[in-house]
Amino acid sequence: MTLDTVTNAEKTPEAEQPWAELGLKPDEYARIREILGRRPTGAELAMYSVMWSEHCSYKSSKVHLKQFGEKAPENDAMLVGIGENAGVVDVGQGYAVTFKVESHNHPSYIEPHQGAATGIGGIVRDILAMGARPIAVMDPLRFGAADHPDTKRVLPGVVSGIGSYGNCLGLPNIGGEVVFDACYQGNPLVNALCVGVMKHEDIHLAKASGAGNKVILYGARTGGDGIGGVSVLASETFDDAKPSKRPAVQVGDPFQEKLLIECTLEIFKADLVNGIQDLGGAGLSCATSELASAGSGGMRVELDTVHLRDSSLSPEEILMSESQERMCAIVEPEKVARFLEICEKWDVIATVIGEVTEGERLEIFWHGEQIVDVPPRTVAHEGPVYDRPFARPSWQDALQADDANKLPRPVGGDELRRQVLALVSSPNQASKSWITDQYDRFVQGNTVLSYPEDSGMVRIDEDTNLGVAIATDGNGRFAKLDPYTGAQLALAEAYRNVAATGAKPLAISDCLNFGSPEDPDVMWQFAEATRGLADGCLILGTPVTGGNVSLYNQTGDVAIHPTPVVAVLGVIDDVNRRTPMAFAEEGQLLYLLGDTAEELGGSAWSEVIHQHLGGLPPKVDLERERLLGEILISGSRDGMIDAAHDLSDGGLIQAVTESCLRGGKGARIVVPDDVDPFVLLFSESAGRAVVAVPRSEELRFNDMCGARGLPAARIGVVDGDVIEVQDQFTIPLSELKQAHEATIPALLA
Amino acid sequence: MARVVVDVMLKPEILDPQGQAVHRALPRLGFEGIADVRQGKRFELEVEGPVDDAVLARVREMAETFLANTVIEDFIVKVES
Amino acid sequence: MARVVVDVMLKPEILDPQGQAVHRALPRLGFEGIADVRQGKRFELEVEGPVDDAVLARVREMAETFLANTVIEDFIVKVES
Amino acid sequence: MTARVGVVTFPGTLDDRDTQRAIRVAGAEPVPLWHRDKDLHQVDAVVLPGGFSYGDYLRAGAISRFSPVMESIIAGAKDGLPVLGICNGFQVLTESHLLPGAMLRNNHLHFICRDQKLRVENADTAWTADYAAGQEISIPLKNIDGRYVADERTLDELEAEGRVVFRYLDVNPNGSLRDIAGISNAAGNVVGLMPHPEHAVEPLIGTGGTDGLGFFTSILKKLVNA
Ligand SMILES: Nc1ncnc2c1ncn2[C@@H]1O[C@H](COP(=O)(O)OP(=O)(O)O)[C@@H](O)[C@H]1O
Ligand SMILES: [Mg+2]
Repeated sequence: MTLDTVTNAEKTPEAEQPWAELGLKPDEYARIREILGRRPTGAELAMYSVMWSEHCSYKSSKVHLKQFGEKAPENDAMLVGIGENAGVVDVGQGYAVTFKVESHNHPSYIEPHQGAATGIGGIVRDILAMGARPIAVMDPLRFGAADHPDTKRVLPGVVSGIGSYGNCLGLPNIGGEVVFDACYQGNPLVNALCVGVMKHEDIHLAKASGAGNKVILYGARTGGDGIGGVSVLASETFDDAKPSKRPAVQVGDPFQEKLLIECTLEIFKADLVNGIQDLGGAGLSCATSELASAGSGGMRVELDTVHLRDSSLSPEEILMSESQERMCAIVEPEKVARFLEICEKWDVIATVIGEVTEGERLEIFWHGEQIVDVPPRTVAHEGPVYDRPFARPSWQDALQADDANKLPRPVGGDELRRQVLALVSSPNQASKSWITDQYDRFVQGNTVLSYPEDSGMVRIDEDTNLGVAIATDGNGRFAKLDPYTGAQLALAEAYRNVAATGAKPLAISDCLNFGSPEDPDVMWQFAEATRGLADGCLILGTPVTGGNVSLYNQTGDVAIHPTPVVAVLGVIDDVNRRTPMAFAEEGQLLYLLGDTAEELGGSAWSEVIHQHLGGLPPKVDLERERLLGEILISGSRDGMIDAAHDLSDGGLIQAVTESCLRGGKGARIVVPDDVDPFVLLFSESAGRAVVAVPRSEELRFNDMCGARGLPAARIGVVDGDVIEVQDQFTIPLSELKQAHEATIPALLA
Repeated sequence: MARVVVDVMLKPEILDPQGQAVHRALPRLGFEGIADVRQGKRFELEVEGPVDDAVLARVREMAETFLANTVIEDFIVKVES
Repeated sequence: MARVVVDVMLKPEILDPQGQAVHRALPRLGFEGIADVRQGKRFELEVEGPVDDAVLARVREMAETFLANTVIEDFIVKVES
Repeated sequence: MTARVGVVTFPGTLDDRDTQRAIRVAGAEPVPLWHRDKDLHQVDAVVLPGGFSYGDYLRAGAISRFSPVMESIIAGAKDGLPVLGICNGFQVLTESHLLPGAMLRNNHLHFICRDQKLRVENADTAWTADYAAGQEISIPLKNIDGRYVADERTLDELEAEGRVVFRYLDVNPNGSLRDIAGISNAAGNVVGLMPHPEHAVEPLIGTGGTDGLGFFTSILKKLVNA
């Protein structure tokens, strides 16, 4: 095959091009021709097609994501906002924290281990590219039915992939989620979060400036695996493609990534880079066009200088390859030697592949011949934007009318007891230690809280004990019933989880997992969820720092539940005063904070006992969430509470069970007079937490709640080795432990 | 009892970090002249009864669906003599 | 370029949980009649130049000191035809 | 006078900074050692920390063993230099034949991270003098290749010579023969174990216990009193 140069493209305007196979629409192809004033070369076509894919261009979601900026709350803490590899937040004492959650859903279905592993690898490089040392990871996961045979293939593979990659990088895994639901059967969700820390002055951005500066590609060699993988995979619906027709997934090399991290941090320390970008989806196409687009001037790249693993790769393939563990840096000429020296120290291959130019074009050459000549912004930042049609689904009303509050309820203490055991042993509510025990949560020696605490917490300064806490949450069932409220509930829950550990919530990142944007029902869900999240963030004062959109999550015509996953980042001045979840001392008084209403729509109870999903999700009152958060944080700061646990899936009884098992102590619960025990135990009203108050602090604590207007009801005491709900039932802790812990190993081991 | 061997190797276009790590270590150990190393898995199956075409077909199926992930791996089935 | 293969297997007396896990899974997948499974490693070395006795001796040394840990593993070196 | 304790960093080492911190917390001076550098910089003792050196590709510890720094450490260990191998460091020590036996994939095939109870069987080594023989301690364990194996004769010899330094209690987390969690060489200066004492030196962090601190105070006392 002859090389398709720019000159050749000018001479052969009518040449057939595989734009449709590359996923471009007719009008998109026409637009490329218009931008260039000629047909694109093969290499240009490759670049535009991956960069204009849904995954890279956000073409269907952009119009809705705008709100995150438009409605952003005033917030002094935001140092870098949406649009960079990850947002950066000021956490005080000169420190900045960057964090982001991203999806690797489709590759993880095809090859669970490698798909999930490279998901961790990708998000870690995003964080690294900001100038930060990665300090922890988290993994919000969704799988099909727990007892479905394919879950036995997908889940252990995903977990071993996340574990082996994160463990080998030396990043503690400090939290995540595991949810089972048949809607994720053919389309599991593998989201991954990474958080990193740096000093303010260490922030780096992805832009190429300064004519004459060198473009250095470093890290792994470029190979033929996963060509167009992430971008194309993530932008398509699955059909029953034969394995052989599936695009290759990439294999990760965590060892290489560990070297890349240490090498890059040393390079930062020596102040050797002007701009830097990781290589993820769309590989070099993305890195070169984004760097050039965000900077001043143009860029010239000699593509044949790229180190290859397979010498037969064509220039188009090199541009599209998504080989992992690579970074691209812009370096002043006089610093290149030192840069290469540090790479050599870490056994990292580095090559000068081009330079920043005076012009305004991205020009790529192959053995001296020009194969790309484009305005970089048109590739990276000015791709197509769709305002796709959306409409409230015809079935939404019927779904909401199918009220869960009308489901038959348990009668008497015995039935209540049976349902409690059924709840705490159900796959979604059961202990996830079989999974989390496969993750290193101690490495780096800074982990203060991790599984199964409400949020993960790491110390970031050994001298002052400054720390950050993160929780991720999402509830697809709630979002299905009402995506606006569902998104706010996810936000509220993550916010509450962070506050429960004593940290002050500062900012969020999110991963929006939805079905096909070409379906107006799905688009409506997406529009509602983003609107809900943006409105919610405004009230809570927590800006969106960045995130990720994953569309086309469906099997055939059936979309997954809309699943917005929200990660809230909080800060704590002194990790010594973190609040754990364990009820560990006899005599501690249990207080329920917040109001409990009859709210069973989308609840764990409705799922476990009735296999039901209908009605309305719990109401959200974000002012109340904020107040609850303030009480939890003050309680921690002033030593008024020994333990706290937020209430979410499974309601009060689930929370009490978890805190009792964690502390190895029982509890006696007294149902207040005018309250229905069933509602008290199982309702999932938002804005609630249960706290353990030392007797000596009871008065002070009550006064504080009273003064601030937060309902606080004394519901019991930590005591003995059973959980007793007075006048209803008693369950020995040992029986609860067995019920809670045996389920997942029995399904998966 | 006969032995059937299934060799599973990553496809040539797929990155093989293990093989690479071994390869890079060789010169340091004083072994020159090796252009590439790939590392794969070897399964030795002890088969009850004679190994006829039907058995081999079944082992091939087993390799295809279970021992190898054909998205990233190739395999070969052979009878050990 | 010639290919030399080094097969490394755990010594028979050493427990091989990977092989066992495969073995245990087989009946569930509908494969009967396999008495035992052992899992090992296969290294494919691409050798520059001809493979003569000297080269084979060097590969054997490489296997002995590096590719296999002879405290727990046995190995075989062979030339791929 | 304080003691200088070297901490080796191989490519892929993870717990080097944690180990340095633990040495500092114990009151000694940590000295970073780089795998390519043969020079041990006059350290009085060496820790090979945990991690996945060279990705644990081939076998855990197999590639690191051939690094320049290991040549000096192997020579030093034979002359009595105290060496502690933690997790991946233990694997490097067995691959280097400074300690007998080998480490294999856990019998359940999974990575496991847990708070592990151990019994200190031998409190006479350079690294365990601050414990009492028979003392039970809890420190984190995290590995996938943690199953200790050796032939029967070697195992009998280790037992007879009191060179089984730590044994797993309650649960054997990986199928290690005779519940062995750590061993020493005949002279007692080289000790290796799978669990991570460096992750248990500060209250609140990790599992919140400080049972691991004794490793680092033991060596400090030994060196300062020497
Ligand atoms: N895949 C996972 N990886 C790490 N930690 C997890 C994972 N799944 C759940 N966890 C942890 O388990 C605990 C309970 O999870 P979950 O019930 O989802 O918490 P909550 O209801 O408070 O949001 C939390 O500490 C959470 O971070
Ligand atoms: Mg919680």
